[in-house]
Amino acid sequence: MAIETLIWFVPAPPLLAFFLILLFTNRNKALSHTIAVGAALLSFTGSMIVFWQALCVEELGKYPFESSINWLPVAKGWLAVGVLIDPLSATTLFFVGWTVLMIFIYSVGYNNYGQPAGDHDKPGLQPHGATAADEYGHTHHVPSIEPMYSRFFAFIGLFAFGMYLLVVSNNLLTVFVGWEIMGLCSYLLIGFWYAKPSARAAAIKAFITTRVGDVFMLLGIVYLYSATGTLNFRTIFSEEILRRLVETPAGFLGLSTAGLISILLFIGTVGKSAQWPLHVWLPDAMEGPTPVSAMIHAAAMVSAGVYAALRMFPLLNAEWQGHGLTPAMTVIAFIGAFTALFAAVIAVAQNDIKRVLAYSTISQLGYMIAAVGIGAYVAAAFHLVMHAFFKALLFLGSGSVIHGVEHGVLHTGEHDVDPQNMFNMGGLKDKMPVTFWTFLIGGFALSGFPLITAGFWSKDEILADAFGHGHLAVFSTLALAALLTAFYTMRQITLTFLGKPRTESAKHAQETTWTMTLPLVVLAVFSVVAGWSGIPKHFPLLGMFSSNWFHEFVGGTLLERPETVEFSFIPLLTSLVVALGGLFLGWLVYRNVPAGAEDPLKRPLGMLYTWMHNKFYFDQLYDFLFVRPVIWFAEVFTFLWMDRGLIDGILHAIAHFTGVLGSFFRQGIDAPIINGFGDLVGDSTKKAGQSLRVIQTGQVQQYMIAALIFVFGTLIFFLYSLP
Amino acid sequence: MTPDMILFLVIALVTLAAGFMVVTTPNIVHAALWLILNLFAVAVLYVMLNAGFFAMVQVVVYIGAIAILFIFAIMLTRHAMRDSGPRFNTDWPMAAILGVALLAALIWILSRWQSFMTLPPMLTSDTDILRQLGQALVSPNAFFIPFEIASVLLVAAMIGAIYVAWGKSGGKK
Amino acid sequence: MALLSDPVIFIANWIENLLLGWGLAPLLVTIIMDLLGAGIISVAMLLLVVILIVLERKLIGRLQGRFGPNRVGPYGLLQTIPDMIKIFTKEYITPQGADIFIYNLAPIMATSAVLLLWAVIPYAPRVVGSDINVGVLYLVAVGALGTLAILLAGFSSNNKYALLGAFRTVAQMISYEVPMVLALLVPVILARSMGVNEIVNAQYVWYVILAPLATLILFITAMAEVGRAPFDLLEAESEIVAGFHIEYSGLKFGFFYVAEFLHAFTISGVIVAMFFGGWRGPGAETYPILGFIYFMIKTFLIYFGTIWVRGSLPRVRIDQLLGFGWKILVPVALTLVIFTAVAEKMMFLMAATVIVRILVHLVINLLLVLVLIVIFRAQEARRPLRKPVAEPRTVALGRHSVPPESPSA
Amino acid sequence: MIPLSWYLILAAALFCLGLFGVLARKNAVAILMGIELMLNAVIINLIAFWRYLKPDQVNALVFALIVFAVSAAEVAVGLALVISIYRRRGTVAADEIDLMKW
Repeated sequence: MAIETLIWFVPAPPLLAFFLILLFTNRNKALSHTIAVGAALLSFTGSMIVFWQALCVEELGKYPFESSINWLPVAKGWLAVGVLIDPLSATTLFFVGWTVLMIFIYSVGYNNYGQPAGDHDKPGLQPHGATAADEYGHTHHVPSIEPMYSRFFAFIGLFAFGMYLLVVSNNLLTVFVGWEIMGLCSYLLIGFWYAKPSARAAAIKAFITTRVGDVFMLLGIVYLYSATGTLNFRTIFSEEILRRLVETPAGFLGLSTAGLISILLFIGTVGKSAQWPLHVWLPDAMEGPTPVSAMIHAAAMVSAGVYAALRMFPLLNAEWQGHGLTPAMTVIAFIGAFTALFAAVIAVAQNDIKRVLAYSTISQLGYMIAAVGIGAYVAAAFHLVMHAFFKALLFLGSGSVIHGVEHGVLHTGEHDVDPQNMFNMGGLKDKMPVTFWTFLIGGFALSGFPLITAGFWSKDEILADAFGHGHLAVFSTLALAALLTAFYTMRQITLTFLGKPRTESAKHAQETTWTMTLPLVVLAVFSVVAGWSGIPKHFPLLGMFSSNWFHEFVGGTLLERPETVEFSFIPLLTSLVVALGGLFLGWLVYRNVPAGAEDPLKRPLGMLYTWMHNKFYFDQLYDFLFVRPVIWFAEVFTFLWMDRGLIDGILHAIAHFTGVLGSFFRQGIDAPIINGFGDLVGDSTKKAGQSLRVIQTGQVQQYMIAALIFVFGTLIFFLYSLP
Repeated sequence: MTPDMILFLVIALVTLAAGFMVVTTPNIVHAALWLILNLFAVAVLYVMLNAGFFAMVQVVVYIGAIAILFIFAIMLTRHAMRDSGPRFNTDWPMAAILGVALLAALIWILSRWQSFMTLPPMLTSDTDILRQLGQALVSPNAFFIPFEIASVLLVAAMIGAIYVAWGKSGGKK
Repeated sequence: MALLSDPVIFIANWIENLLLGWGLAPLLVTIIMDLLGAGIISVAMLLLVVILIVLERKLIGRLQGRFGPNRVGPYGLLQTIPDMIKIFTKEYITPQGADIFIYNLAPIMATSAVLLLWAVIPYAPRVVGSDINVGVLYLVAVGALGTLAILLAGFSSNNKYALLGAFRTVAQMISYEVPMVLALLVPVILARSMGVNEIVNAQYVWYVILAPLATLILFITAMAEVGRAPFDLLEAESEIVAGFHIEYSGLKFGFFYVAEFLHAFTISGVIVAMFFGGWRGPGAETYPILGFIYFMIKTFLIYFGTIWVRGSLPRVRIDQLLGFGWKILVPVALTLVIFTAVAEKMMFLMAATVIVRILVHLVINLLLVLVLIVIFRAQEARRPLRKPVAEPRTVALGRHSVPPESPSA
Repeated sequence: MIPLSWYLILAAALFCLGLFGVLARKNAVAILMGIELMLNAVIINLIAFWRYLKPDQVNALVFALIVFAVSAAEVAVGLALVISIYRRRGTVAADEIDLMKW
């Protein structure tokens, strides 16, 4: 099969699985997850083959795999959609394939496959566990299977389809389609337990917030299409189109068309990747099941945002001459850097294990956006991949932890314990070794533990780029963020795994099934070794072994290959210091937190801690700024005044007038004239019939007589007319 | 006034008298008998027209089949026949007037026809008209099709008659 | 000599010349001659019935193992005379509500219908009532008259048994008229003419040899037409008291009586004329008186056959009768007519000799008979045997018969 | 020698008688008889024309034969109808069979 055809088929299986499960196999849980995982496996195989083929091609950036078909007839010619595999999408396909497959497998265990059905589980609520009797007659509280098991797999199947579609597509339109599909799926999956009000709220919040970004992105796409007449990446990124875009001013804030389009598209990315100021939906998205969190934060959506930004990189830095940022890039870099720091600060003060990871995700994405902003294309892509691996690992690990603690909760029966609160954990190192070690690797990677973890290399490259191109503000912000990152990572690890168990549940937590630990191990391996593909050439000692393959490969995507920055010790030392220092501090502060104690940082930070803990009241701010006005607008202005008052008034007036008119027609015209005429015809016909019907006696002989008389008449007439 | 004229007048008288009785006699069985007599007279007329074959056919078909059918029908509907109602319906004068008028009209029209009083040509004895008739009935370039259609009509009539008369209480014959 | 050799023609010519000599118009003479011949024939036939009645009663008696009439005259030969006197002197009973006119018309019609048959049957060379070219059709037509007479009799005598008998008769006659006409068609085809005289003249070889099956069919159907045993359902005493003439008495009954006997004889005559060569016989052309004698002999032989059948066979049921007529006779006769016509036409085209013609027709007939027998066998095999209601028991104690067991013993 | 007119007038009279019967008789069977009379008149006409005008052609005779067949069929069907009407309605009076009236 030609590789292009294969690319076409990569996104197909999850979609097929979605429909199959939803339409046919909804009753059968085993069949459902078999179909889903099988589909994921198919896509995974396809993407691996594609990736391998891509590796085998020299100069893939110049000669990518591309094939397209005419889809929509537009004013002149056709709107073509198609698939494109260049180094960037190949790499993305690689980690998407892995993470998606891992998450699918993980989901089987996470949703308690093979456990009995819950005692009082209802669709739309988390499984509350079931009582099972062992052979000795002792009844245990064991986890119960998810009531909507099949539906879950259907949803993540659709989700995977969206992601694959977005990755392989060669034009903005299909990218946007996949983008929206993922938006829908995130809504469905965050609100998966729809009986929980918080889940419903979170789902709506995520949906609306991302819509804000998507609308702007759609604007950008439309603008781009009207400006260039095409949506195909390679056509857009051709020299003359870019030059034309750069030279034509948009007539808005003195921006050029390229700049305006870039900012519009970037707003879409902000929404998707939960950058400030649209970051608020991501922490609440933790209401969904953990694989969903991993899906959203590691594999799919947020990466999709960054991926889109990277995709449009040639457009973003179209008018960039190497130093001195364009307005668009300034905005991007600023938002990225600020988000990185801001989210890190909030993350320090969170107690929910998944929320911490959520905020860390936001800040890491901030890193990437900032890198894009300063033009560090390869660094951004590198960090994207690495982050995908270790953040997926962390989320799955946290899910495993929560699962273990939930098991403990079920065992001990103390239902007031929140199994996601880190202060209810501790000492899980011995209970759940696999989870611990993998989580440790993930955490170190996140905090950029030197030399061995993947996060170190990617983050170091970003810092080096920032420093090398002299964006010191960005550099310092990112460095501070890195410090905080290391700090809260260590805080999390310490609170969760080290020390003594603070609750009975933590005591009785236990390791989870292989379907959940296997993905952890695999991802852990990746989050260590993947980083070695991007070691800079002139790194001391290690540089000589490295070919910096990643840089060569992904850099080939761009038309002019970005040169690697010359090496300097300052960013290296900085990253070393912040990473190790942050880790040490975190361990120092949280190494022995007694049970029921509050956060040690609370007192020293005081007011600031409260703000941090409450995420700087952004939700309340948005609630005051947007939600309430919108609600007021909807309920009072639109509903009461516009709808009830104005429109209904007009309508009622029209209706009344129509009624009057109709009655006039009825009384004045219809009844007397038309009906009168009709009745006249009818009555006269009836009268005529009554007067004539005496002829029809029903006696055949009289008929014959009549006929004969007539015949005689004619006969006589003709005879007299004869000559 | 040759004897055959006398004979013709006698036969014609019988024919018309029998026909008149057929349409006027109150007893329907007598009407059937008068009909038979009328048919006989007509057969004799055929003989006088040198159409002996048709005389025979007349006797076989009409007296042997049709008259018997009539009598059968009369007997099957006998006590409807027995109730001695008026023999005519209410507007029989109109019918009578019509009949007379039609007769007058026919005679008047015929009288305007030039070959009204033609005399019969001599029959050449060697021509066997019966043989010609038989061959004409079965020769494809003569009356083959009408003959076959007539036979089909007879079969259809038979089946239809049996079907129609086949009430809940058995067939007719 | 001529008188001896051909008396009828001789006398006819004599009387005709005599009348012409009186100066009568030729047409009038013809009319007188015809009337004379008709009267003579009728009287002769009615007298012939006397002989027939005696003959039949004696023969039936013999066939049934008894003497029959044996008191009046030598061998009881004059038995009919007192019968006639008795019948003449009986009272005419007219049932109440009878339709007088028809009631009186019916017997006359019945007899005259039989007598009319003789108008076209040649007794001897050149001796025939009227040599019309559609004689066969005439026979059928007049047969219809007989049917009509019986129907009228049954209807007019205001008696349900009479009506039933009439209905039966008409049904039977109409059913058997069809195969009879078909059987009569065979000699018509063979002789290429419908005139009885031509048919007789054409029989150098008796058609019974060419068409034995047709002869058989005509024989059976003729007996049915006449209504003699085994087809005498119209007077099945056990079912309908005496049939259509139950209300008739005296000479009116005598008319029917005569009509029946004469009809049987007449039909025999027709069969003879159609299939047994009529008056044909050695020397008949030269001495027509011989032809007359031959004709009578043949006719009496056939009549004897009918009597024989009547004496031997039991009466059939009405459904058996109609079923036999419609399901067997009609198809067979139809097939026979078709085969005969085709074969005749073919042999006419290839100008076959007489021998070949005879052989072919024989083969055809035999084949049909064979098929018929096969069909009969098949039906017999299919029909379940009716189990006897009771064991036949000897009522009178014979020498070899066991005494009937008494219920007590 | 009888002129053609006699036959024609006879046929016309017979036809008119039949017509009167058809129009005036109460009994349906009698109506059929009237129709028979009319058909007979027609046949007389046909044969008379054959005899007087075209004695060497058989067309008129063929027509007469077909009229025979038609009349036989007509009587069979007509009487069957009369009988079934009698079965259903117990009458054969033509003026009582008026279900088709208003």
